[in-house]
Amino acid sequence: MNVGEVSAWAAENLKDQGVVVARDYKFMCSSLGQELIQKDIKEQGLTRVVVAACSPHLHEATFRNACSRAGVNPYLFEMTNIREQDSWVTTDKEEATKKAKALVAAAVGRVAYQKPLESLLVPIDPNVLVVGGGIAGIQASLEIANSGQHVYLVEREPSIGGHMAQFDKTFPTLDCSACILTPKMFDVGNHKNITMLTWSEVEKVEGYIGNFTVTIRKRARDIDEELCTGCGVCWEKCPKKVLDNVFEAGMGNRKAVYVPFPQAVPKYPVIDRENCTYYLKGTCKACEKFCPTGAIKFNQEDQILTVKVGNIILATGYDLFDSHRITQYGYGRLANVFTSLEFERMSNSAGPTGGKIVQRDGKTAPKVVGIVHCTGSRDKNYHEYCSAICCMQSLKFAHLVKEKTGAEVYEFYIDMRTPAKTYEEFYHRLLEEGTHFVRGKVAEISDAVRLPGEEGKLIIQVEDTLTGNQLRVPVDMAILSAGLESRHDAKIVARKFGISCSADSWFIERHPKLDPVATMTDGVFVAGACQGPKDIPNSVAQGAAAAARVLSIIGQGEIEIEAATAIVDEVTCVGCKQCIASCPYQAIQYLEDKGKAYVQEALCKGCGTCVGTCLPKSISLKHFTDEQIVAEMIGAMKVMKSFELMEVA
Amino acid sequence: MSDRLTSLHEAIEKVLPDLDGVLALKSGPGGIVSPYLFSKEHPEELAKLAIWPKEPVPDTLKIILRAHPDAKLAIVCRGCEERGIVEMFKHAQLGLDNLTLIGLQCEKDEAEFCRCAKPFTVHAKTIVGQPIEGVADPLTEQVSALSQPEKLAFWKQEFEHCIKCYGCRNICPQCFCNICALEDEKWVETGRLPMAKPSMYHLVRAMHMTAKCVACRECEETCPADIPMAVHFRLIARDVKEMFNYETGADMEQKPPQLLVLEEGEYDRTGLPH
Amino acid sequence: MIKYENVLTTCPYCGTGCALHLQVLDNTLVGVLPAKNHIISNGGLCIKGWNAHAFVNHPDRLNKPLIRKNGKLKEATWDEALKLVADKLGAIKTESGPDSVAFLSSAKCTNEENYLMQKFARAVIGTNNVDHCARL
Amino acid sequence: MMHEPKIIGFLCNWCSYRGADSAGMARLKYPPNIKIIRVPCSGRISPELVLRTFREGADAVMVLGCHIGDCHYSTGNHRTAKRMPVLKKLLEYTGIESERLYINWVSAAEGEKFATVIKDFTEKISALPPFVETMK
Repeated sequence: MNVGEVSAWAAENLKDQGVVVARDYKFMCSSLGQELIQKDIKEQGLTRVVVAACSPHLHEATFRNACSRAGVNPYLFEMTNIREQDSWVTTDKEEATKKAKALVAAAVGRVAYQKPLESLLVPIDPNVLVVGGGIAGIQASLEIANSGQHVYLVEREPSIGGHMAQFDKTFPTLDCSACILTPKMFDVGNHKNITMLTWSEVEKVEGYIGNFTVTIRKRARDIDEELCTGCGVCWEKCPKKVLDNVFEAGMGNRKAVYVPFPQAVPKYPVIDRENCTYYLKGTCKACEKFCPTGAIKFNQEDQILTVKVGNIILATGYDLFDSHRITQYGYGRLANVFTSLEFERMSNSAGPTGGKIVQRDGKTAPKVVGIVHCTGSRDKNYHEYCSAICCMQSLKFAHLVKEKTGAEVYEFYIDMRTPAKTYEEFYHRLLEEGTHFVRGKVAEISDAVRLPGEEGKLIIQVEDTLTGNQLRVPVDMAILSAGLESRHDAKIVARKFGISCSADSWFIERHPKLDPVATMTDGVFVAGACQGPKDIPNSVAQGAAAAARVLSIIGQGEIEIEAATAIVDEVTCVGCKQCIASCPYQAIQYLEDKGKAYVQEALCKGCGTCVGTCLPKSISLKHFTDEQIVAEMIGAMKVMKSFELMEVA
Repeated sequence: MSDRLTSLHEAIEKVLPDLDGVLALKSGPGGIVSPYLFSKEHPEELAKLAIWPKEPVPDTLKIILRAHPDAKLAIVCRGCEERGIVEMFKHAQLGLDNLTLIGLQCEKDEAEFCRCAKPFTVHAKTIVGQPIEGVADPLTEQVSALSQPEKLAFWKQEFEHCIKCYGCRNICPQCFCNICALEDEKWVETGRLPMAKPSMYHLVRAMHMTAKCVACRECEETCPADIPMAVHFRLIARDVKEMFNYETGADMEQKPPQLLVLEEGEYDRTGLPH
Repeated sequence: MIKYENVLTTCPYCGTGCALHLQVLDNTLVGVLPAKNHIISNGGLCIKGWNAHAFVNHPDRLNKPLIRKNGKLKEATWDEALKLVADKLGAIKTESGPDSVAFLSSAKCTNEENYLMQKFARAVIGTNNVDHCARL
Repeated sequence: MMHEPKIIGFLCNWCSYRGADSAGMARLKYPPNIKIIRVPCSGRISPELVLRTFREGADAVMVLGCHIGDCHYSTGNHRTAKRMPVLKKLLEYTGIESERLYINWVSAAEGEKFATVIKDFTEKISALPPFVETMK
């Protein structure tokens, strides 16, 4: 494109639009370029500035600041994109020049209607809400609490700990998961700056960065936390055994009054009303009778708490892919097909088998074990994404099986992904340990015998893609390395906190590379697997990162919020309430006394959906008013039409 | 006096003593009918009660209620007028607590005049006349069956006759804004006749009628150029029903769909790309 | 007592003679409704008829004659105003002859008013220069 | 009859505008007919804005936003998805080629999709007569 021509054209043809000076300078964003603008503002008394250059996403802030330094309100600056959206995408140089003229005319048309705006400053409440007490939430809470700020940690389950508390060993170091986790859990439970709210859920979030009001439902435990010492007599005496589908992944039992696992924090049990004999039949109360401190309180009521916080960290974790969905893998139908979580519990010495790896009958040790990677991941029928942890987890399983049973182990993988420090070394260790690696996606697991030697076995049907051979591998036990998926209620949670979900319902970060723990909603951060599949080290890193982001905001004391908000013209507003219903942020109120709508500036994010809705156009969006957009459009149209006329002539 | 008029007379007489007024139609000089607020002070005026031609009574109701928000009134309304009142309620333009609806059911010739699909009330507790089934709208079918160029030719010709009297806007029970986009130079070329080519007057108005038009056809009736603009509104209403399951005047709680988030399955019905 | 009624009248703007209702709420004019079963306008109005109520109570409406004195308009009595018009018309007629004056009447006026206008032009001033807005 | 169509694109700031930037960064080529106007959210685009753009002589209008579920403002684009199909229908009922109004979702990462969409759309609109001509 001929930028010089565009500049000269603008000086000549846009004079009547108010253009006083037009310059062509190659490095406008450099400090010299900025000084050039500032000099022109001062010498020529400019009140508006347009820069035609790269994308405003790159340098709008640069030029806004430059204008501001020269005394021109930053909102009186307009940037038009003649690089990414013109010269780089247009083949014909002359056409690109013409397009640039139209874009410059549009920006000049628009800038005349722009109005100075001032950003609003709001104070930051230093308290922080952390949602989810898994390892990411624990890390975030501790970082913040250690800095001296107060944290409300809300956890849905009776204890914090999350998935990590269920695991046996952690890859690749084979540390005992509980051994490294429980000290941190203990710290959280005893921290003077942490209010731990387990068996609780966030009901409602109102407000905006610095000033959230959060309503939390603390479900009735039926336990008086003041009196309970966590001695365990109640669950010893409780006569009702319940299959534990949550912590033990259906591999073991708990009682109707229970703590999910021995190291649970807090130590108080909960009474599971759905299974408690007293709640079902009206009699029993064994726990109450034997409790030495009289801490059992039947028919307790849920408590509704309201807390004020300035920032929120969501660390709500993941759900395990439901392996039942892949019917050809036979989970639930074939006894000796296990999920990864079942295996974790089985391998855990505190688990239902006391750490013995045995078949479903509870006693037979397997001689051959097959581990199926990518169950529900990297599969267009289920989840297209890679669950990130399965390869390493499967390698860990292979090692544990080998170590504990001496069985032959087959790993069926699509690709081996070990991209982190010492992960690849772990893979090599497994290769050396004699694990068989078969590259291929398992087609089917069945008990249908076709060949001799398959009797009583599970047969894993797979194409070895390295040799091109179809294999039938008879095994005693198959472990499905199930993928991670977003929480079943992730969308509801996202809506509650005003953030977005991807198509797979993972929470969306503000920027995938440069802002991985912030969200598009100011003051709401994400950490751990709720943002996408990740392993423990990454979850911990994100927990700490989110805490750092929050602390940096708290440190600022107050924060600037978007100036381009919506505003209602009270004279013309007819009070029809349509904008109120259309606002994604509940930022618009109805003033009963006046019968008019009113925008709460601090809540408004400036999307303008209300403006698109308002029929009399009584509501407008600052910096994106109808006048501004129409002027921009007319600016571009006029130039396009004039070129058309020239061509006809 | 027809049966319906007699019954209506009785129905009004029954409620009149307890109210600040009953809004109905009154026959004036030369038999010309207009809305009138009958009062308990002058029950004899009911002798001049009329039912046809129908008038935009919801609009009149709004005028009265804006000045007297706490008035206890009854209104004689046909199906379309009831829908108009419900939509005004949903747009916070009037309250229903102090309002009694007397539902006047249309007869076949009236329904045919209006090409009305729903010539009956659904919310009114007091009913006058027998509800009848809706009738076909041959004009809407006829226009929608035209080919694309035929449609354009049809509407260009119709719009060419427009004298921009704004009567369609003025008489519409759903046009209650304090200012109007149609009077804004940004959206419509104001103060110029004949209409610009292209002019967006009728299209802007049609968009504003989305999920709002109650199919009373008052606009068509008052149009000095006889532009059948309700055809547009009705075709769109059909789409809004199909895409978002929304019908004006039906459910008091249901909000207009274009304000709300997509419900399960709605996106697939919009015809937008995946 | 709330009083709402419609007063049937004829549109004052042109010679077509559209009927319209003036909407009167508590003795105040609040709007216009077209008259549906009227033989002339058949429920329609033009933009002027639709706004026929707007000038009645408009604060800018002139209620009294104004006479410009020293470049400023000042309120005057009808006698003063009429005398001024009569004097000026007389002077113009004397100075430049009767055909130097033209009379423009309006379709908005009644037949009687229009009759008076042409009679005044012909009999008093002595000119046939009479026209009206409907020819514009 | 082929001509150079005038196209205005309203693009949301967070996804589609960045998608257009991505196309540029990848140096993907597409016709210069489209002039992009940046808005915060596709939900900001009122039907009036689209209609005004047509009145101004545009041959086509594009409204591009974030994919449903990915809206920067959570659900702003839901309103786009409900408003714009109705406007398309209205164009169709009026006999205006409804393809002149184009709605699609382009994410910040979909530079390639953006370039393809613009290429195909410009070609399609070139085959239609100029909008203003059809309205005469």
